[in-house]
Amino acid sequence: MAISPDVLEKLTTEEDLPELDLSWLNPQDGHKVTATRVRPGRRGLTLDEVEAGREVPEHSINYSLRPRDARGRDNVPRAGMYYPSKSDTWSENSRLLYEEAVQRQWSSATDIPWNTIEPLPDDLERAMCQLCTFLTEVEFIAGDAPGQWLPKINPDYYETKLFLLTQIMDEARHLDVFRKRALANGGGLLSEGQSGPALRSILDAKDFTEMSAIMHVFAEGFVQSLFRTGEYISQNEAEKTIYRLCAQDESRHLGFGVMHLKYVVESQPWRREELHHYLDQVEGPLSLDIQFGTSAATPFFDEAIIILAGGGRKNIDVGVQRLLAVRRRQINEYMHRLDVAGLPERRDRMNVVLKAFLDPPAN
Amino acid sequence: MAISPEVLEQLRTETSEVAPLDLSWLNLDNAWGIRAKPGKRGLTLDEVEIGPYGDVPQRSDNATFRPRGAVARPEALRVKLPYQERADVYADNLRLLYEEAVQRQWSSATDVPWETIEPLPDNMELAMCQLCTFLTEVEFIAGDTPGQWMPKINSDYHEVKLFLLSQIMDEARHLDVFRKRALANGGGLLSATAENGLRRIIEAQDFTEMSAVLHILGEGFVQTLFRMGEYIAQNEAEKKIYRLAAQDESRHVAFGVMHLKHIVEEQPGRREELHWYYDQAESILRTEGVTGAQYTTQAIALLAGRGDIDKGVEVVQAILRKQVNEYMHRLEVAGLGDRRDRMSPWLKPYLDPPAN
Amino acid sequence: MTQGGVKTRASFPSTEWFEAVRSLVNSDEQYRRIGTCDAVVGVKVPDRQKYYLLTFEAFECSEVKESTEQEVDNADFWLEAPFEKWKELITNVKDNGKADLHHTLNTIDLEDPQGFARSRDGYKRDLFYRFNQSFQYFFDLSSKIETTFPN
Amino acid sequence: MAQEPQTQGPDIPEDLVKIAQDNNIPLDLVRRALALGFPAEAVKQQLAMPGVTAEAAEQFISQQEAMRAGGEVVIPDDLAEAAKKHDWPDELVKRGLRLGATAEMLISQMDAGLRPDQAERFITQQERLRGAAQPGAARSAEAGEQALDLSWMKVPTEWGIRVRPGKKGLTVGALNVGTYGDIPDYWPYQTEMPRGAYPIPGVPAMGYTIYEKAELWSDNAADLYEEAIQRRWRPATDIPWESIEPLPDEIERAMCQLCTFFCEKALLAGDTVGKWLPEMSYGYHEVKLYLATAEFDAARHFEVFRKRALCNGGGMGIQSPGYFHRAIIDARAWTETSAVLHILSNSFLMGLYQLGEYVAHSEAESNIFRLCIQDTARQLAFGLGHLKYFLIRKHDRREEVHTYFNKAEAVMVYDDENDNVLREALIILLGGGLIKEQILDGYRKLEYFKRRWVRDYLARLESAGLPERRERLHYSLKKYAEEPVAAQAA
Repeated sequence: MAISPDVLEKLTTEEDLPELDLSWLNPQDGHKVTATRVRPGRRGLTLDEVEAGREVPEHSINYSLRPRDARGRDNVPRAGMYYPSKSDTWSENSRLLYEEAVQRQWSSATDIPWNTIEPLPDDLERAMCQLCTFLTEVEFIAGDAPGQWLPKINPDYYETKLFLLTQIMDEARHLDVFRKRALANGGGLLSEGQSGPALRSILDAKDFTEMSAIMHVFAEGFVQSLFRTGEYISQNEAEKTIYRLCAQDESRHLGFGVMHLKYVVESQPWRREELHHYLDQVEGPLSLDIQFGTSAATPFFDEAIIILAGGGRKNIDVGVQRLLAVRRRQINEYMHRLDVAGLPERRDRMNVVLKAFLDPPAN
Repeated sequence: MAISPEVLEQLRTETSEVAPLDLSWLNLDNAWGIRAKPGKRGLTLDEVEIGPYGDVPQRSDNATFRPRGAVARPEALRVKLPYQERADVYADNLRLLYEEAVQRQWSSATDVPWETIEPLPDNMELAMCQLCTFLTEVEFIAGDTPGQWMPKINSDYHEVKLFLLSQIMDEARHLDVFRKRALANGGGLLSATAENGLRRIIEAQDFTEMSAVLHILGEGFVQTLFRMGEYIAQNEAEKKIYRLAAQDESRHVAFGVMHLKHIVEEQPGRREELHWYYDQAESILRTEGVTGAQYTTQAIALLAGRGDIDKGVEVVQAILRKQVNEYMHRLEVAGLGDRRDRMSPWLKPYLDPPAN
Repeated sequence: MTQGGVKTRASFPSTEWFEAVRSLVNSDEQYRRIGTCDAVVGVKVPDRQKYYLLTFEAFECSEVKESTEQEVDNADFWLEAPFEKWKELITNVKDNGKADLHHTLNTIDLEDPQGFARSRDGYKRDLFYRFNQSFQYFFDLSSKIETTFPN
Repeated sequence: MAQEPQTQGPDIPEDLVKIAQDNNIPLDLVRRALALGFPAEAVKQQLAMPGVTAEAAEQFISQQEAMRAGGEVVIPDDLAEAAKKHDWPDELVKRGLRLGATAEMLISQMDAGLRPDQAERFITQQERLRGAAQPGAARSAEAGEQALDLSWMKVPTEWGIRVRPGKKGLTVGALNVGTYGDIPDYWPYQTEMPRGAYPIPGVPAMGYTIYEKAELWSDNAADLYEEAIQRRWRPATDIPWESIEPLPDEIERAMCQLCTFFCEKALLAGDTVGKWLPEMSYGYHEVKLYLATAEFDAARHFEVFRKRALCNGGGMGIQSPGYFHRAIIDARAWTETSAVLHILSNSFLMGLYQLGEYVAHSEAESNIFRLCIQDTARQLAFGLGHLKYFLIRKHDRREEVHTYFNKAEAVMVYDDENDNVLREALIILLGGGLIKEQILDGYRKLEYFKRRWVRDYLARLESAGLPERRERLHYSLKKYAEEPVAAQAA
């Protein structure tokens, strides 16, 4: 089968044929199409495989959408302003995390065994709904924030863009799965959370590394610990699956944040104090702890966890102990991640209210 | 005068019971002892920006509010993603223009002899009101646009910020004076404009693009129009309005020209890119007319012909000729003389042959 | 010949033929994995005056039936080609196990100036693109059927 | 499996038994700890700490028991000394101990610089949580409950709605039941509050700018979201990469040029939608959910075309002129962005993907383009859905929509005229080589396909309620709007 010659000939004649330039077939750099072809590996054809042996520049004065390695043109209008240094936005694991994210997508509609959800006692159902309302809000911010930064990431460091795009997708799925859980069992959304100021500090970030440290390392770290706790206190297989899958996604975001921080600490060591300053802010004046003398999240949130973890409103004591255990885990894991990122001195500089939960360093 | 080490030591130890003082910042010895002296124009920026303070770095990754010459604090938060090259935003006449702007401010409330406005024939009043409506819109954009760019200008190039801030003030005064004129004589605001040309200015994604389109093309044309406005004014008040506004506008044009020159000289690779900005902006003028809208063109014709529309159209043509030639002249000064050949076919007919 | 209750020998065009493909699709795990597909797709073989409606819903093809041209015109979109072209498509699928590079639905669509997929509604016609892999898979599965073509 | 005789108290989990035995802690002590209400997790963690002895544990638990029984709290000497040094009042130290803190922990916090005022805030919070504000008061479960606020349990939102999974699982669209299905024309909340939750005062605004439904809504958003998730694909493993064979130089380069173009388009879409997401308020989460999947599409498209360009010896080509990019970046309203990006730009991208599928040299290429066709079709569907919704509700803004298309079409044409590289690459791909006949053939096919793009673009706009666009089409595109037959007649 083919397009009929009649049809084609009706459209044009030989005289219409434009002059072809074709200079682009022989790039001036002398680069020839070689027979070196990239073959898929065990994980398929991954970015690591196609980028092997290719340089990522340390600096890039690029104001257009030119992808890395493409030849530039001199008449291109500027399209935006991007971070000029690799260190500003790079993370060594972004290709890996991106591929992982593409492989490990899931559907809240069909991958959750919704039928395993049975009616719960009112107090447990309400607590789960309140927790879901809170988490929906958290995911709102986590989805909006990366979007803000995309137009500032240099196309020469496209890996970071790709990673952030997967994060937006992940967060959409999280907010939708928590909304679904809230509505699936006779509950529904409950009270708006009280974490507005804390969430806003993520949107307020004025620098990519600041945003990443606050969102990926601090906030999502806490949320990831929380998801793992959620799995532990789940009442049925559906909830267990939700929390397990969410925690898995969240781990990627965390992984990016930690490795980005590490890259900055290693390649721009003079920024160490600045980085501490960002953490000082979120741990300190911006956290609700200091502002209102309440806990790191919010009373509503705490109470919901207490009831869920205790197994009902009659077991407040157990619930409180478990909440404290969660908090303790959150803080210790946070510190551990900063150790990995190369900021071990944070242990001494940590906000005292968080520090109270910190275990002594492992020797 | 530096503080003696003994005094510092004493302060540190003696006051420690009250609250330990650090005071290390008292010993910053980066540029101690530099004394700026006022000159003929007072203590101007040119007089102050001396010694190390006057060195405007070619590159700066200062993403904080640290002013040029201040000592960096390692823990300072980054607050923006600014231009890192001087050429991207700078011009050599910035300090001068800023000082001039500060000196030559005026008040639309008291510096315009409003009492000289007498009732006009209806068609003349309507025409003036239409022109004023258009100019009010123009000044909206001219005021908003520089504001957009403030956070992207590196703190190390504060002269640019100062200049843009003065421009925002200028445009506020302009929009207010034209609104005042529209309402002062029984007329009022008339028809709004299509605004495509105006939007082209606020759409710029690069500072030089913005400046090339706003300062040189847009304000250049408006400056010519103001000068013609002075000519067609019906009374002393209008004459003064246009005179003062034209004077302000000249500063903005002057910055634009010198910035473009700076770019052409320091980033010669961007010449083609610059032409595209003009290609696009000129093509919008084709559809909207130099005065932004047919209504406004007709209004100018009415005013210029003192009611005789045929005579007025001739004046409008003369304005156009002046606008296009002055525009070309400015581009020549900036080093973009080849624009003469590439100019949009719609503007080109107005172009006089090059002076030899 | 039958296999699991599915007739694996059928003539084209006929309800039996589409019914056979439908059964294959609905018991195919790979088809589910392509994702949900919701569309009412018409089939026109104008020179044989044959018209069919295929209903795709969620993860399955829920119904196939013979229909009138008028009804097919109201489907989301329909696939239209003369009998010989259909024959070429189905034979190619049979010979290769699936459509070769020159007989994919998209390619056939492009080669016909009027399009293979047609609709009175530009929005609904895009369903042909939105679920392209599912439709391609549907026709590719016909390779498992012994298709006969009446003269 | 405990070897000691059972004493009164809760059962000890097996793993805890093991940890206790490993650390030589009598099981009875563990039981007493559990009886005090410490969760097994917490006890486990304590036992696993270095240097824990049976004596220390005994001392700690006895003290806790004494406290629970209303006994006086005794401050150990070393703690008293540290408290004195750091100016912590005795009462505060006792409150800390009552909460279960060990002396070592308190001393280390004092040494770490925790000021008494900070400690007090922290301790007050813990006390509130425990409902143990009254020292030594015997607490019932009710008292503990009273210590909680629990006002969130009583908010008047919907209760009793159970959404059940259907054929497509539990979908976002299915959630819009009861009052949850009321999607207001104007969303009054500037916070993160999800639609259907109960607002509380004091939450700061989040800086959204789009609060009107007509400015962003599309009726198909929720369905497109689920569809996108179900029809997701994985470039690394879903493409038969090994089917790609070496190609003639000019073909490979032309394909790489096309890939470079697609990479830029993907970057553009990702950046642009990313920029708009934080502008959209959360009353309309369906739209934001769908757009998140479009963002993910952008990532995959960039990825898959970069991989195609780099995997067969070719590499990246030349960047595009970028003029048309700007028409999308410069858009200052979401409806303008969506119209230009989703409908105009994507109609032409769709045409190119179809063309790519048509000229595919391998199963891999054929699959890549087909999958991209699907993703792009969803974006088109969203764009059309939004435009339709907008036009029905904003009669007075119809002209404005035309203005956006006027401008964008003009810039697109200009960009196209300036991008001889892309044009030549397409001609080579369509013609199959550089011989004159091939070039002519390629050129003719390109002209042929342009007609189809324009036809589909206009059909789409017509379905969105803008049929008159046919008359107002940019003059350079108009010649393609005629059917080939009509063209022949002309």
